[in-house]
Amino acid sequence: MSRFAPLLFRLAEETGEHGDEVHHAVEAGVTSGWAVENVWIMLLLPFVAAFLIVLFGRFDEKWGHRLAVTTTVYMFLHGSWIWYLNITQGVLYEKSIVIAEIGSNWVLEWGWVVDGLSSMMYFVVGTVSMLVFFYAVGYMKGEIRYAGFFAAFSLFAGAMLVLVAAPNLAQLIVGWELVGVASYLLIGHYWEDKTNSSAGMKAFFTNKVADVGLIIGSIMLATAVGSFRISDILTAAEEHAHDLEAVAVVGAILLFFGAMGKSAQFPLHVWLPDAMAGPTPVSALMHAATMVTAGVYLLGRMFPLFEGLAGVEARQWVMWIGAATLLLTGLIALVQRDIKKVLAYSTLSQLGYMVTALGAGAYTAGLFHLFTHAFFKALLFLGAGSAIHAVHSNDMHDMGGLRKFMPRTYATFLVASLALAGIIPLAGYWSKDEILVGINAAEGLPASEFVLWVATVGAFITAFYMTRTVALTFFGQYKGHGHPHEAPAIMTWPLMILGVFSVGVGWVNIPGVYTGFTDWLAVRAHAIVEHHVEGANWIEATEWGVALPGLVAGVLGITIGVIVFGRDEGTQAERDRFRIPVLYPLLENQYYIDDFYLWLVGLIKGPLARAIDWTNSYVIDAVVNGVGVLMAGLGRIVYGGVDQRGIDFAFTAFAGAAGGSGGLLRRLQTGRVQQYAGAFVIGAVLLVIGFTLFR
Amino acid sequence: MELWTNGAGLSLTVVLPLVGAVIVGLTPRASESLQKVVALLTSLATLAVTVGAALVFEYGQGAGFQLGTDRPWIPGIDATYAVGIDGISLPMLALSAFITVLAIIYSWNHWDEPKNPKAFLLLILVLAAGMNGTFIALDLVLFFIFFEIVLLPMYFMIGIWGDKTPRSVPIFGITMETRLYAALKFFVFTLFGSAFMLLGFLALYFNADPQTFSIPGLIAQAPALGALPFAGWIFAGLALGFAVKVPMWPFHTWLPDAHTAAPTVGSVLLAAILLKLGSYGFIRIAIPVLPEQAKEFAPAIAVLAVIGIIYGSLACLAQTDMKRLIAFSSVGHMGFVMLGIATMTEIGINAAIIGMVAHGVITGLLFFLAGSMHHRYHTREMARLGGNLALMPKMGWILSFTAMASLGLPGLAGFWGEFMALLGAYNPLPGLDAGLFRGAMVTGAIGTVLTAGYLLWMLQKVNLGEPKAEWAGHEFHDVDRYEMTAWLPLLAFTVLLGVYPKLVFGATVPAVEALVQTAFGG
Amino acid sequence: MFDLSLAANWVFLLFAVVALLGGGTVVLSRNLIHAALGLVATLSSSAALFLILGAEFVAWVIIMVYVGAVIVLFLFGIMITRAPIGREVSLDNERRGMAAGTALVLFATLAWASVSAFGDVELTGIGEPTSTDTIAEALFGRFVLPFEIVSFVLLAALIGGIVLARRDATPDEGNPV
Amino acid sequence: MTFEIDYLAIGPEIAVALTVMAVLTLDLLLPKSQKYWTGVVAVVGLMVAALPLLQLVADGTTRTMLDGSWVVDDFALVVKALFLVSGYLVLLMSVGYIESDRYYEGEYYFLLLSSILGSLVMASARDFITLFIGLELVTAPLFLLAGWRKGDVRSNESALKFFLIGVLSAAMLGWGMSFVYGLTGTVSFTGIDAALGGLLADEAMRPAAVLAVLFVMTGFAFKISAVPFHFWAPDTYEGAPTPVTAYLSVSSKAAGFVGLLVVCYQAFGSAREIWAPTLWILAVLSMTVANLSALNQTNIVRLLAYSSVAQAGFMLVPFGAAAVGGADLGQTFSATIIYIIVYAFMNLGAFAFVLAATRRTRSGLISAYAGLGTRAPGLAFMGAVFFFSLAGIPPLAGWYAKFVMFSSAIGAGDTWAIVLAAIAAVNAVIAFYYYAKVVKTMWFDAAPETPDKDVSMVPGSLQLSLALATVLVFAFGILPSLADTLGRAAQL
Amino acid sequence: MTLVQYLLLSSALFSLGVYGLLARRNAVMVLLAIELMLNAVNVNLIAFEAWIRDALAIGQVFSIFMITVAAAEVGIGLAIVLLVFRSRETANIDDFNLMKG
Repeated sequence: MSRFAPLLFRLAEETGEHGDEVHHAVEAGVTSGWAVENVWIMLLLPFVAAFLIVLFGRFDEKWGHRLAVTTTVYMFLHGSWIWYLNITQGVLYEKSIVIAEIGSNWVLEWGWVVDGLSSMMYFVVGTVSMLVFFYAVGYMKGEIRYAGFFAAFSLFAGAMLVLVAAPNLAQLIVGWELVGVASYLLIGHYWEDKTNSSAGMKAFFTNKVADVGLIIGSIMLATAVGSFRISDILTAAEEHAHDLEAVAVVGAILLFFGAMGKSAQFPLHVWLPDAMAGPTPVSALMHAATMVTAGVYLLGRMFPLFEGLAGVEARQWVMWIGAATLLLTGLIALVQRDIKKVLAYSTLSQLGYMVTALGAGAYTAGLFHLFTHAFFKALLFLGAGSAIHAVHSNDMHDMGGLRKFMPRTYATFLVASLALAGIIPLAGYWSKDEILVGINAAEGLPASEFVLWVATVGAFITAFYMTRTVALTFFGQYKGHGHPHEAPAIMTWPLMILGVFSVGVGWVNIPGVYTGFTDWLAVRAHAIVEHHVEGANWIEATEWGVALPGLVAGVLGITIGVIVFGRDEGTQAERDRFRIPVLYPLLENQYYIDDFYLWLVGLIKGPLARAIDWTNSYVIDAVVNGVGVLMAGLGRIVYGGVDQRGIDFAFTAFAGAAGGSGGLLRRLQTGRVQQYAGAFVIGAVLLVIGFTLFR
Repeated sequence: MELWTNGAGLSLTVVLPLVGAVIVGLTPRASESLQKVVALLTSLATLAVTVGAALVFEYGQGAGFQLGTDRPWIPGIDATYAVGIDGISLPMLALSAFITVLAIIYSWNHWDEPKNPKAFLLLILVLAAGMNGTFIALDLVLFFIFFEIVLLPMYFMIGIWGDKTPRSVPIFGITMETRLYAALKFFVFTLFGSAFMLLGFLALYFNADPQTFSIPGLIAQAPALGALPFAGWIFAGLALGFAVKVPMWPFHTWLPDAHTAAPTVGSVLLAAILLKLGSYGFIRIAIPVLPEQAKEFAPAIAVLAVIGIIYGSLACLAQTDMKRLIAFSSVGHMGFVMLGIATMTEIGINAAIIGMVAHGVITGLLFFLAGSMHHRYHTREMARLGGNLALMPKMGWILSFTAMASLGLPGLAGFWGEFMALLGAYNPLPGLDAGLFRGAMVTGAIGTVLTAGYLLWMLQKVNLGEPKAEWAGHEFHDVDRYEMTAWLPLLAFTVLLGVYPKLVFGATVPAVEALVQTAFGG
Repeated sequence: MFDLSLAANWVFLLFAVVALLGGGTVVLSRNLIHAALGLVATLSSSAALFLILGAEFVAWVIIMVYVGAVIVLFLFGIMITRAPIGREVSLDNERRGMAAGTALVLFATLAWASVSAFGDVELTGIGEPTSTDTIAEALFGRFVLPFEIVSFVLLAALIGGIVLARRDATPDEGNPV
Repeated sequence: MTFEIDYLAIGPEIAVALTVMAVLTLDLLLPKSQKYWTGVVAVVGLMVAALPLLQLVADGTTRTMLDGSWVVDDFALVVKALFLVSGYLVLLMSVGYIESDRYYEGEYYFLLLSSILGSLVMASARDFITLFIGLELVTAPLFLLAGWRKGDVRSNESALKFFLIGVLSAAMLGWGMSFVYGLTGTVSFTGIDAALGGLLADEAMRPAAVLAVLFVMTGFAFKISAVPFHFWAPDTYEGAPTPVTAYLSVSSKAAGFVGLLVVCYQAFGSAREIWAPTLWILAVLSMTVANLSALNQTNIVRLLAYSSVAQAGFMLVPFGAAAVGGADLGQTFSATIIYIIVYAFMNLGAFAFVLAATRRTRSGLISAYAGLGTRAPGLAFMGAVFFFSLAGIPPLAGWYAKFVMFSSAIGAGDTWAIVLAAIAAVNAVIAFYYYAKVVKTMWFDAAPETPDKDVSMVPGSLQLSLALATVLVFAFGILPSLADTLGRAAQL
Repeated sequence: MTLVQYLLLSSALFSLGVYGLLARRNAVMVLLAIELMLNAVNVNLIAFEAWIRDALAIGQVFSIFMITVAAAEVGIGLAIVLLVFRSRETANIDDFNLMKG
């Protein structure tokens, strides 16, 4: 393991008692310099671009991609540079600009963090964004609101960078929600159709629900520490600060709840499949780099807390939720006909892997999967987009045999599928393998063996549905209309570049051979303790008892997939219509979770809201109006009954007792002046008697 | 400069609009452009004075009031003409002067029936004088006067230029024009509250030694006043007056009616400034003068605030009228402000102030938009709108942006108020029931979800989708010059406050710190 | 207490009974003229009582002003308004019972207060008439201002009374309020 | 015994008395078409009467004569000035009204001036005989003036009711005074005050003493039309000529309050335990009953009648607050005076507005004012000013009246006083409703289709009174110390 | 002789007057009743004066003022009754009910 000379922070490399546990912490070569000190340019540029696009886009739509693509190219360059610096020397830099100081201990800041984790994200976001943006230039050609699309797209990428760069939880929340808004705009890009705008709303709204957790969790942690700075919180976690200890578990779980929204963990996953309503580049970016990774990133960023102070109590939930997500959403992917939906559910499933890994304490593995997944999932989406672009349908039953029409798309898609299925030596294999190993090592966590089984089965499922997808899309006969043809170069080039990445990015962390990724990520201010595999070569280092079942599951999945869908190319669609009774409707309806949510929202928006509105009009307002009406009524009674009838009023009661009701009406109509006079005298006499008797 | 040391400068914020009002009143009714110019120039001059005050204001100085004066006014009751500003009132004063200018610009070519620009502008200027005066007054009697002065112009605005459609009053089977119902309700409600507020002021006066109406003077005597056996009742009286104005649940029902019925500019001023008079009163008077009682009442205030948040949001979901929805949203937003105040902490009160400013900017803009849309569609029924983004893209995008700001999107003005109110509620003043406040925080946070819900839902109904068939042949004029001039500053401020909240905190933090230190001893 | 051995008391009793009978006639008679004459009886008896108490001047003023002038005025009034002269059933309204009740309660209160406060006061030195000098001195000395002012009351009553009672040739058109 | 007459001390009264005579003489001499000169003389006479008043103010010493039965102190000077100014305004309001019909101008002014003379007398009277005669001089001409619109049966009826109740109250007042005399052996206030405390403490004397105090109060309660002694007011206000109504509701009521103030605070100073709770009750009743009754009124004058009863209730609040042992009597005393001063001008303004507006609408119904805001904005503006001032909305003068009223109650500090203040507060809100109803009708309701019958100019004198009242209402509202200083100077 | 016998007489007269005031229908009759009340006050004043015997004879002076005022009131009252009668052709108070508001 190569290590860099300690510069700023303590060198904390100690071999654990058991030999395979490594504490890694900070060793950084770069703590200053233009690249890290000027990250703000990268953060600000997308927003400026978005603003300028809005300003100039109406004169010429081309400003949209001109500005946006330029921005992403810059992001790519800057991100890559930092990543390069990190790989070669390690970077560690943090800068905060105070925007307000409230009271003695509350400081609001904007800033950026450059360390292993964030520079990885800068690189991923920059790279994937740039490629997707290029792709989108072709894909979105002639579409409505072309310029506006790029504005929102820039915003999306920029918001993600703000989130990633956040040195404090407040800024993180800002980026977090801005990502949500940008996704709302992009998913609902074709807002003329209500389905699309509803999908956008759903995404935003689900995220907002999860954000409650993030906000409350942040507040709890920040209050306990007295600062929003993540580094302060993590330091307190390392030092087992008493105040933090009390809230660490709850705070961590709440943060994870926030992450569940962005990273679409079960049962808050419902928005992600619907988000396919947006244009395909949006899906690619969202699934690969900019939105769903945010939750995983957050877990990674706060990992010392989860791993240390919050401990098993918090982490077990992370793992279980992740496992549930990877299995349950993977199953749903089996029954989807919409190619993008398959990919969407596969993303969910893969996110489940990442979260499970982090829950299990496998920090590097989880983030490594994030890293590899970003490339092959972006590729899959762009490939799917390319196919959709060609056949003008999302339904795989309208495709088939596309490998003949679109060879480049086919080839790259196939590579990415295999990578996703975890076939050696493609990118996905290495990361998934590490996750399985990580889960295996998580002995302290309850039910970790079971989770390992789930993850292995998940690998099988993943392989199976990807095989199905490839088979239905690219093999067999073309079932759609018109003549599909290969996408233009601006779209295929990104595919091919991503294809290369999909093959190779896994090689940066091969146990026993080269574990650079582990080191790169370890460049950070706060120590990480995790299980890590060491060895002379990867065959030796690999824990085959875990890795082999995973690989076998993948191969098995592909094999069965080929058997089911590969044989008779003419009837594959027929066979796809095979239904398993109870299970199929359950999967088809996503376990009815969506329906439950709709019912719930309907309940709130309908009866509950109406009840409140009713309360407003018929209870509170009724009291208010009632007082008014009462006063008016009282006025009538006092005026007509007391004031104008004077003493008759009293004497009627008098006479009424004596049974003289016959005279009642006449009494009321007789001369008033004498009633006045009577009242006058009676009033005085009563007062005299009163004051004499009751002194 | 003399202007700033003898209180003349601050007094100008009241005097200038009044002078403008008199000039407008003296112009012949036909010369509308003259009236507009006069009104605009006066409001601009007032804004300039406010900016001047902000420039000479010493921000570092926490305690104490600046740029003010204290002159005899009614010696018989020891009431003085005492004015001055601190970091708490400065942002509110600036907001008031700022919104007034925009309201007048917007009015340039937007007149609700029966038009009559002369009267309308006159009322705006009188309103401005009242609003500015409330924020600079340092004497309870003076405060009371200004607090009440704003009622009259608003009453007339709603009553004369308001919504003329009939409204049926449920249960009682009465039908009357919305404007009449709303105007009356607005006035009677506020008067009811302020009558008890006045009793509270008097009780403070008589129990002070030496007797005084001066706010700083009373604050100096806070311990003695707090020890009075009936101090709780005094606080209740003050709180009632302010709570009606805020408005806090369950005293809020005048608000949806008044906001909905008022003419556009009326709604804007009502939402942007008038509501703040109540919450400002809490911060300026109720809490520092009777801190112990404020502490006793804080849980109740917090609970009512949270009920307001949830209740207001749910009520929004049931609205079919766009303007009424926006109106109801104020109940929720002011709930956050009150939650912040109820925490009695620096962070909470700062949150309340920035929340007030942000709500003024954002909801003001929303009402401008609702008005302009009504101007074009002649309906506010959301069921009939739709596809606004296609028909009027600029209007639609501004609406979307503002709605996003209103739902508390981070990076925009609305966020800090909500977020910090929750932050404050998590850790209220020592001695307050933290469990209750944390419950309030969680509920409030859930309220943010509902807020997002109704605003997104409104956007979907109004902005998105295909335009309805009934608008097929219509030509719609997108945002015009005057509208843009009035709105751009608001848009800019929405972003600025979100990105750089120090614009407000810079002024408020030292003042709030001093306030909390004095009241609760740190 | 009421001492029947004193001659003055017998005189008092006589005039008091007459006064009360007269008063009763005023409020109970169904004949307007009788009522007016009842008032004459009451006023005359009170004048007599005033004489007993030594208030000579006042007694004669009563006789002159009331019996001489006011009653004449009343009779004029009765005749001008063509009030029913003779027995008239409806002279009293339906609230007689109520009115009687009020009057009784009032009387009880007044009597109780009087007896409680002055029940044991004996009037001594009765019959020494107050000299008119004394009254004149008081009226033109200590009470000169009220004396001057009361003339304005009379003047106003006179002039205003004439205007109101006068029959106008053409009625005015009437302002709305 | 000799009694010196200080002619300067009765200077204003002499001036007014001379004016009365001058008006009467002029009325005899002038031909019918020249009768308006009587009005001019009346106005000038009031102005002349102000000269000795100013001299007295400048002089500054308290003048006492006739064995203390006539006192010219700051209190007397302030209220005399108030009577003169409000009388002046009523005269201005009357000019056009009286001219417009066959209303016996000369006699009208004669009676009005007589009444003003009576109120001046009341201000200085410090014994019961003088006070009684002053009160009668205030009231007697008003019985007649109430019926001045001879052609209108409502006017006749109102005069009769007013008269009957008025005489009844005079009889009760007389009975009460006779008992006061019998109990104390004197009619001078200081003498009564000295004796009354002992009498109330004496078990046997107490019923008679209470009776005496309360019967006297009854007479003034009638004058200020406090519930339940108010029944005449709505009918009389509605029927009487409007300038007379204005006078009734302002000067005559103020005279009643002046009487009540001197009687309560001086003559019955030691009987506070009786009058203060009584007036507490009357205040509550007056505010509540009158405000609630006013809610349903359709006739503007009748509305103002109930309003003035309710305002009397507010003016009684300081008296009620004085029931508290520790109440600052100086405070409560001046609170009433300040209220009266402020009330006088806003209420006169309201009546002047009614007069002017009715010239257009030719109807006493509130609904006839619909659309006045567009038909006559200036007038409607002033109307709004007066009505909102009556409602107590800042910055119009009424707020300060309400303020000192609340202040006196809260200053007393006792539970009962605070309850009274709370009741007053609720009543202030209720009252707002009907005041606002008038403003609402003027400004918010659509104008009727039919054009105004008479859009002729409002007479100059009426305009002048409107303008004066408006200026004063604003001036007192923004600089309340004007009224405050006067009110606080006016101590017994 | 005792003071109280005069007082009781005047109380009775006063109460009779009140009864008449309340019960009589004819306006002139009501006026007569009021005269009765005012006269009762005079009885009081004179009786008290006979007891007190003060130097100024205040009771008597007061009663003279009382009589004068009463006379003026009668004049005014009759004028009003006459006026009302002329317009309404009745002196019956029960009929005076125009203003019910």
